[in-house]
Amino acid sequence: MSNLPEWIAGAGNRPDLDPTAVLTPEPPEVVARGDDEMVLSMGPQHPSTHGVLQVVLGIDGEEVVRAEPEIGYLHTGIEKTAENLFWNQALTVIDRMDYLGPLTNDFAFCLGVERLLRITDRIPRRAQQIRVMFAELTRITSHCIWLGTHAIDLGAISPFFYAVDLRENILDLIEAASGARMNMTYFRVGGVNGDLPDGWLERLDALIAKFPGRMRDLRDLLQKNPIWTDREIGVGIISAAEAVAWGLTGPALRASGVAYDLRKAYPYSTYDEYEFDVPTRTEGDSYARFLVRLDEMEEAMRIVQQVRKKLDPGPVMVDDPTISLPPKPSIGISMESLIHHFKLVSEGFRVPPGDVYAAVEGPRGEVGYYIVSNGENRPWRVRTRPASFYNLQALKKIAAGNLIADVVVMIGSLDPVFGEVDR
Amino acid sequence: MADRSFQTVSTAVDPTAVRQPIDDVDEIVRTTAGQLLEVLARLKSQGYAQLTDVGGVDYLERSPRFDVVYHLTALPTRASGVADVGRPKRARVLCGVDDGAAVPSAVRLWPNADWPEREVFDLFGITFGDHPDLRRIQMPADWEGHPLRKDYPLRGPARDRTPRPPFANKENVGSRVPPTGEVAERLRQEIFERMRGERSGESEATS
Amino acid sequence: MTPYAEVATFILVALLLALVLNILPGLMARNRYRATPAKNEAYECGVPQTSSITSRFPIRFYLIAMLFVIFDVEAASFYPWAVQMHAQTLGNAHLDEAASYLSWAAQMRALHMFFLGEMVVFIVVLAIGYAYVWKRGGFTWR
Amino acid sequence: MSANQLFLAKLDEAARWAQSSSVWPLTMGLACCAIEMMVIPAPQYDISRIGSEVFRSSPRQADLMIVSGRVSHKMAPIVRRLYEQMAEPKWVISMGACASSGGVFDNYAILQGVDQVIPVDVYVPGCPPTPDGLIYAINLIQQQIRTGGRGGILARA
Repeated sequence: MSNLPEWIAGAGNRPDLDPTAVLTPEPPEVVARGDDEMVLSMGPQHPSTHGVLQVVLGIDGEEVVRAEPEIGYLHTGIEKTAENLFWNQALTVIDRMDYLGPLTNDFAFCLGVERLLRITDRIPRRAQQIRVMFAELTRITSHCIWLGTHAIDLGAISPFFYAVDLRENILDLIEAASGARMNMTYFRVGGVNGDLPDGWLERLDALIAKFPGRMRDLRDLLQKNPIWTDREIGVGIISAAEAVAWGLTGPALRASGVAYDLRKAYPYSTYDEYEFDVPTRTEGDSYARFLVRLDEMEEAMRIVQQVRKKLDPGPVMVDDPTISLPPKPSIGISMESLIHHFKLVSEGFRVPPGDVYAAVEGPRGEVGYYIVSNGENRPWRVRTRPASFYNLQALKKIAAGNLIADVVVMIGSLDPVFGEVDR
Repeated sequence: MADRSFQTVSTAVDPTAVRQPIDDVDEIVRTTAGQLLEVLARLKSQGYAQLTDVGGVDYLERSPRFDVVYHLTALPTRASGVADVGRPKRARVLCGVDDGAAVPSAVRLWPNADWPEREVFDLFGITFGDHPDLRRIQMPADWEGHPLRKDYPLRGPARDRTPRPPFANKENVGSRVPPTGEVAERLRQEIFERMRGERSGESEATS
Repeated sequence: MTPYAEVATFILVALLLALVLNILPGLMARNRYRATPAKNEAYECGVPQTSSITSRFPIRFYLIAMLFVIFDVEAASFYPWAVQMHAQTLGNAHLDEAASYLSWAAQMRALHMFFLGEMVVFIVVLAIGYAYVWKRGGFTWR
Repeated sequence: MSANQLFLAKLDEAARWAQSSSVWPLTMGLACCAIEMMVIPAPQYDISRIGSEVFRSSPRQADLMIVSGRVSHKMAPIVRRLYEQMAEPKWVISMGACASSGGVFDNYAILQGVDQVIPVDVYVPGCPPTPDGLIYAINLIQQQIRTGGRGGILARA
């Protein structure tokens, strides 16, 4: 590409860098060119692949003969970066994996590290309840974005506005408590970063009161819409046995009939004190996954209501100065907290050697962390069990033999998030 | 207060040997590449219907350098309610692999082993025996080197484009206490002297 | 002024407008942007073209296109018919002398029936074609 | 100033006014910033007030590329190709810390700043930037168009 117009050659504001030299060579031919079969790349930049997914379609007319999803376009090396940060610092990069439900990653990582530190039972109850409440609130916001983008893929614009409006109300609450709308790293090892501001619970009550009306709007828009049901029913059918064999978890698995929900199977962080039921269906098609996610949003709000009523007063961080930062005012007064603060900030805390697998029920399924520590103040290895990596892999099985328009519906109904798929 | 015993332990070369009293999995099996398929088939027949995750870990100095970690969950394979699912059992299979050795692929037992095995090959360089389509999944196809290995520099060998600001130099090979620079070192020394001075000055009861 | 003068000016203005709107941007935009090779290639979601488009398209596309043309033109021809029918029934002076023996209302009804009959025949003929294509399975994609 | 220059200047000003009040962004969501980018056409922030709510999915019809998210080395040639396939005059917003400088990911996989592959006009700080931060960036782009630089009919580049 030598004949570049001059104003590209200098790369605008980075004259020292010659942009053409930086490029890796073009990605090689992903699929050999068959003579009769036309190969089309539903490529990394596509309005309805929910991120940077490339599905290489071998098509005969409108029908997909062969579908090969190609991922890796958002590979960020998060696990390698986490190996070079302290235990608490690693939360900032792990937080950016599943950016629709960011607190899911923090939750699983914190549970794992707390198990290694053997302080799981000393986490204050209020911190555990706040964690449950925020996990459920981010589950609702994640399902809102899924519903909005999935509806846009099928041509319905207004559900997007309703869903994003509901999400904005929840994000205002989350921002008030944690300081940021997304990637807020609100859960820390040992508890939660800060207590709820005053007046927050009243705003939560207002949201809880408004929520049923909003959910009715979302349901009325799509659930009985004939276009929606025609496009969704019978598309991407996965039976219970296939769903388990392909490693599906979360709404995708529950829509095929297996009611496997980690909040019920391995209750963590006071989940066993609230009663909520696990919505399941048996058809296993896109419409079943759609209904399961809508019901899940209502169940999540039910949990938030129960947590709101049972919220205990008390500290929100484990009172172990070697793990949690001492309160700021005490640093000026007591030498002990100055030393602890200094040690934690400059060196972080050490975790006893060993390995642990801790998993959490994320909006997309089981998000697990296999954490290996060798006693240092940095993780030796953080392996993520990404829910949408396995959910998306099922696309290889169900995509062939359908129309291209159905592949779009399947991608939307599996709800992949590519920060989590590509890590 | 937390027991401080582990604060001063030296770095364990093989963390998986240290068995913590944690009940995250019900069964842990350590095998080698030879009997891996047989162990996995036995576990599958015992009811572990879902291969939850396949991951790789690189223990630099340990004799079988890599570990391929399989997590299995005993899920029912037909429509079942919350009660039938209950608390499914979990198993972890650790398969020690040397650098350059191959591991049999588990794709025939569970179809969803395809992508994670490709990822372990891509990021660790562990080849899987009869894998249908073993090629890179995360990195560009022409990438050299396997990034998640411990001896692979964090910022990548050939891609060190932007000059690093001096304060951002982080050690990334192996894990050692990070160099905190002389200013931090002086502050640390001064704090420890003051602590020692205080303790020797007052009586022991206050600490 | 014969009616064809209006049609001629209409076509002339259309051609003139098309010419101006195509030539003017070419003149105004200086060609200072030299196209890079990637710009001239087909856009396929950001990756180089994966397969040549010279391979044959399946026949079903052409079938669907043909069917669309037929039934779309049919639908489009309803508009002038409806407008004409509305205009006719509002009353036309020059018809009075020809069929003076009929009353004004009777004339309108006769004219009305004629237009309606004409369109019914048109619709029936196309409905037969529609039924035939439906039975032969022209509308199902597979 | 001769009559011809006056006419061209007025025509250029009209062209710039038209171009700046309908800057159509390209749908290219990469990572977390894409979610915040998706929210700006929604009623709370509503960029249709400034004419940019039409997110074109093909680069041929877009004049603004918002690089929203971290650019990995596998994605860099694709971002570059999309940029080249956009019609001139075109502008680029590098949204978020990851697109502007690699952000928290200073490692082997992430391009340390998208300005290594395409020239960037406006950098938006934040991880992710709030939607109003992005709308302010679009306003800066509009300002750039109206007050000279690329765009219009007289500009050299």
